[in-house]
Amino acid sequence: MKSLSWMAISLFIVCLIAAGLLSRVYTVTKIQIEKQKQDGIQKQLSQVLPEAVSFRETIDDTLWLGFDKDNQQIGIVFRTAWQGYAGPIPILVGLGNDTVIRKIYIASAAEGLKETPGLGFKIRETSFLEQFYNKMYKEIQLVKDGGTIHAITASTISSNAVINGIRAGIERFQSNLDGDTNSVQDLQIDTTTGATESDYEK
Amino acid sequence: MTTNPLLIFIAAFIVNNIILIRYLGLCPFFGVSTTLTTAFGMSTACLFVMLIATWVTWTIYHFLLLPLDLIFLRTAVFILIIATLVQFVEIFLKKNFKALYSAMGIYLPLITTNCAILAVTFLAIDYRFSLILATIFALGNALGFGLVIVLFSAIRERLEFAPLSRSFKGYPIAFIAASLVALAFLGFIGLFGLPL
Amino acid sequence: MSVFFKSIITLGGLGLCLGVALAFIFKKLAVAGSELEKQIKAALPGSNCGACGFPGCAVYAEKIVKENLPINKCLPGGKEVLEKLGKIMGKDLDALEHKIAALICRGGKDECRERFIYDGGTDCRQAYLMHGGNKSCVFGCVGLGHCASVCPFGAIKMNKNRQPVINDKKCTACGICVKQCPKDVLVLIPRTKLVYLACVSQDKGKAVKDVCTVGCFTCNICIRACPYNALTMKGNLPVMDFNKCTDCGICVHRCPTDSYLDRAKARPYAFISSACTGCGECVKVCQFKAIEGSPEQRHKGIIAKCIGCGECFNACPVRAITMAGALGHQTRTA
Amino acid sequence: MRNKKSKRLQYLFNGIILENPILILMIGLCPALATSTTAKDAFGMSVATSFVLICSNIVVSLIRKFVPESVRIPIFIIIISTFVTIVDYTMQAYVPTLYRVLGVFVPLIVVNCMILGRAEAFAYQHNIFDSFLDGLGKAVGFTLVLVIMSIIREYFSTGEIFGFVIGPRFIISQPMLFMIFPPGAFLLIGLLKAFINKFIIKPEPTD
Repeated sequence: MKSLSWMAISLFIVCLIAAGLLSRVYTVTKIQIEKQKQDGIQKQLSQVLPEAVSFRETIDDTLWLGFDKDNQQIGIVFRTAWQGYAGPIPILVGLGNDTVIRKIYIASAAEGLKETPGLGFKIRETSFLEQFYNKMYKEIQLVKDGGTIHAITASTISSNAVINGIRAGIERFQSNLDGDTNSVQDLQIDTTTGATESDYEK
Repeated sequence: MTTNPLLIFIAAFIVNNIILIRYLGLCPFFGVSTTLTTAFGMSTACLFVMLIATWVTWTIYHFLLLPLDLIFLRTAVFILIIATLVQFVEIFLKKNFKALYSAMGIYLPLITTNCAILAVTFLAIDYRFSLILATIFALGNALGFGLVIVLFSAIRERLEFAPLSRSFKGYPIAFIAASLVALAFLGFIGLFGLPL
Repeated sequence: MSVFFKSIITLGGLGLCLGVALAFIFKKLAVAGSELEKQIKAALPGSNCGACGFPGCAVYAEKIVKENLPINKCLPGGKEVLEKLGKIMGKDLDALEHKIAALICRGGKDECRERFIYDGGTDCRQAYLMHGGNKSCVFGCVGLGHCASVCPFGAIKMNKNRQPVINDKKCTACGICVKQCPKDVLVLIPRTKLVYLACVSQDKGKAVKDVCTVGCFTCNICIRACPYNALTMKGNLPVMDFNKCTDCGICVHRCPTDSYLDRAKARPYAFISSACTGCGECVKVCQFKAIEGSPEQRHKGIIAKCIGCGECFNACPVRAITMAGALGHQTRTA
Repeated sequence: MRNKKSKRLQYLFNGIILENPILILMIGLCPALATSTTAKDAFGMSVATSFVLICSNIVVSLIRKFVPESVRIPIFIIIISTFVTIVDYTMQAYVPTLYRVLGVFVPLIVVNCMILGRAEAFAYQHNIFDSFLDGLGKAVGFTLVLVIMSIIREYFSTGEIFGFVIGPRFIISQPMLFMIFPPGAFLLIGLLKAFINKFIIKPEPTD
């Protein structure tokens, strides 16, 4: 009988020690993880909307409002995603009040980007991303559709996904821009082809 | 992940097959799949344990760990449950179902170190499945595991007679054959729009 | 601190109740003598070769405990395992005759020509599917080395003549090669048996002579030559009665086609001491004319001719003959 | 004393080639194939696994006298999972990018057959120093194979090694995606095993 009770007790003791040790480790690392997560986001937001000094999160993990020194809202940052070849491509877009895209940031493989490795990752190269900088909504189109974006050879699906993602994001979040949003209202968005006859040229 | 049960089943069963695409459960895969009967015995044992493990771990996670905010204990608790579960099942089978035990009993200790079982329990939690969906997910994975192991053991039995140089006999040729089977399974990506 | 206590209670609690459950299960379902079974399992070699007829050492251990089976069924274990089991089970050691695998066919590539060129899978079982192999002797060893590949102890190697060579030290008589050989040309013979017939051809004499240079074509010389009449002809092959045979080796040398094999490493030769009275009994008995000498004179053994069969040793009334110069033979007096 | 010392060194060195966990003992395959897509992740994974392996070997041999034989597997598993959780959370805190790439494979170290295998087969019977040496040897062997595999796979798929572009032009423009996907991993480890069989002929184990 002794050996049997010793069996249960030994398991119990080992579990106790393990539980104690783990809880100590958890409490120590928890703070660090939180800090890590926070400044990770801050870094990305400021990267995408450089002029903004501080951000306020309005929709959990999808929309932030950017403010400059004297707390004027100068733009928004939003996260959009579109179905790529092997999975959704998360994109972070910084949009100034004048609906001009400042910068965009695509999550790297580390952040769970599931694109076909090698080819799919080309969308993260600055040469492709630069095409989107300082562009208006209308210009975010493939060259053949009247826009200014050149797709990457051999990974059209991913390039299209990025373009559609950004367009969908702008359409959805432009109402949050506080500047002269009326000029944006009369955009007639033809959702089928995504092409728009905006009266921006005037 | 999709919430349509059929899609989850197919994703777990073929598209994201647990052995060939997710690289899990390779140790038993190469160890046990030498003959058809052992492969079949192992897959039934795995199915049996995977289902029970998913139910038990899912309930423990959602009714014990989550409310108490002890998620960090997840690894320890899950693997402890699986290890003792395997011993329970082994003794239970030895006692009541002698025939079943003699057919599949020797594989049960192997299952404790089978990465596939623990991985399925973790994925079921990470994908935030409800209990029913988690069961379907586990079922899909177990059948996927069984399918690949049985299919592969037939290949390996045939490989016994293949005229090979001495250094390729045994594991090397098994790996290369597995590579071809994995290549075939890669073809399933995008079936019903399911991502890799 | 609350996380600390919460985790202690949960994991600790879980560990405790699982431990108690396990203890309870072990107690209720503890198999009688599981301790004994574990000891036996530790004593067995653990190679799960199946020689004891069970799918593994664990199962054999269980059977010993449960159904009180004899403890000498583990052939590869040999003496040491037998002693260990004897000690554990406290039983007497009725040692089973220790066996070794032997090839009873001498028709290799050179001796027995091929009927057709076979270019198929390199496994005897595959070749066997093609009309029983490409050897012109249908009964003979195909020589593609399946026994070598299947032997768990690596005791069998294929020689250049495409015949399996069995290494005495490594062979544990587990019998797997005997079971696996499609042509049944491997048998288990007692380890102490030195001489055996190495031919399985049931063909008539003439047919055997056509196909194989070392096949037994039933000339009956060995049957007549054997002083212990341990050989009787059955069908087209002499059958050796292992109890009568004393491994003297006469049949090996008298057989015109060397169908018999002698496993002895070396054989002695007869040495006639000065006590010889020249009675000539040994000359009558010696079938190889290896003793010469005039009557009433001390006889002399011709080492070259003497095969060390020991007949003269037995026949000598004055014990003047001793068998000299070889390992085990002296112990095998008649 | 001399053969005692050489026996100890033997524990250390045969872990690297003669009894290399992945290529000879064929245990610990799951993480090896899964995380060897890039050299950086492979190295991260093998460091984590080595830490867990060495610590669990030490602790198991430390308490081997008090562990009752029938319940030893759950106890070993708790010890290993404690170390794995420690690695899991420290990685999440200090190396988040690597953690996100390795994903589900970090907690899966606990069922890495190599660790439980070594704990039960070796650490349970040997003293602390030998277990540490054996753990170290196996860890170095594991890391060696993992890094070699990841260098080959990364080189062919992206023309880089550890992130530095080395590949000639044609690799970068037409990368061999085959190497990133599972078939490439299986093929590569098959070829490595054949290579080992050819040059380090290890007689087939008897059982």
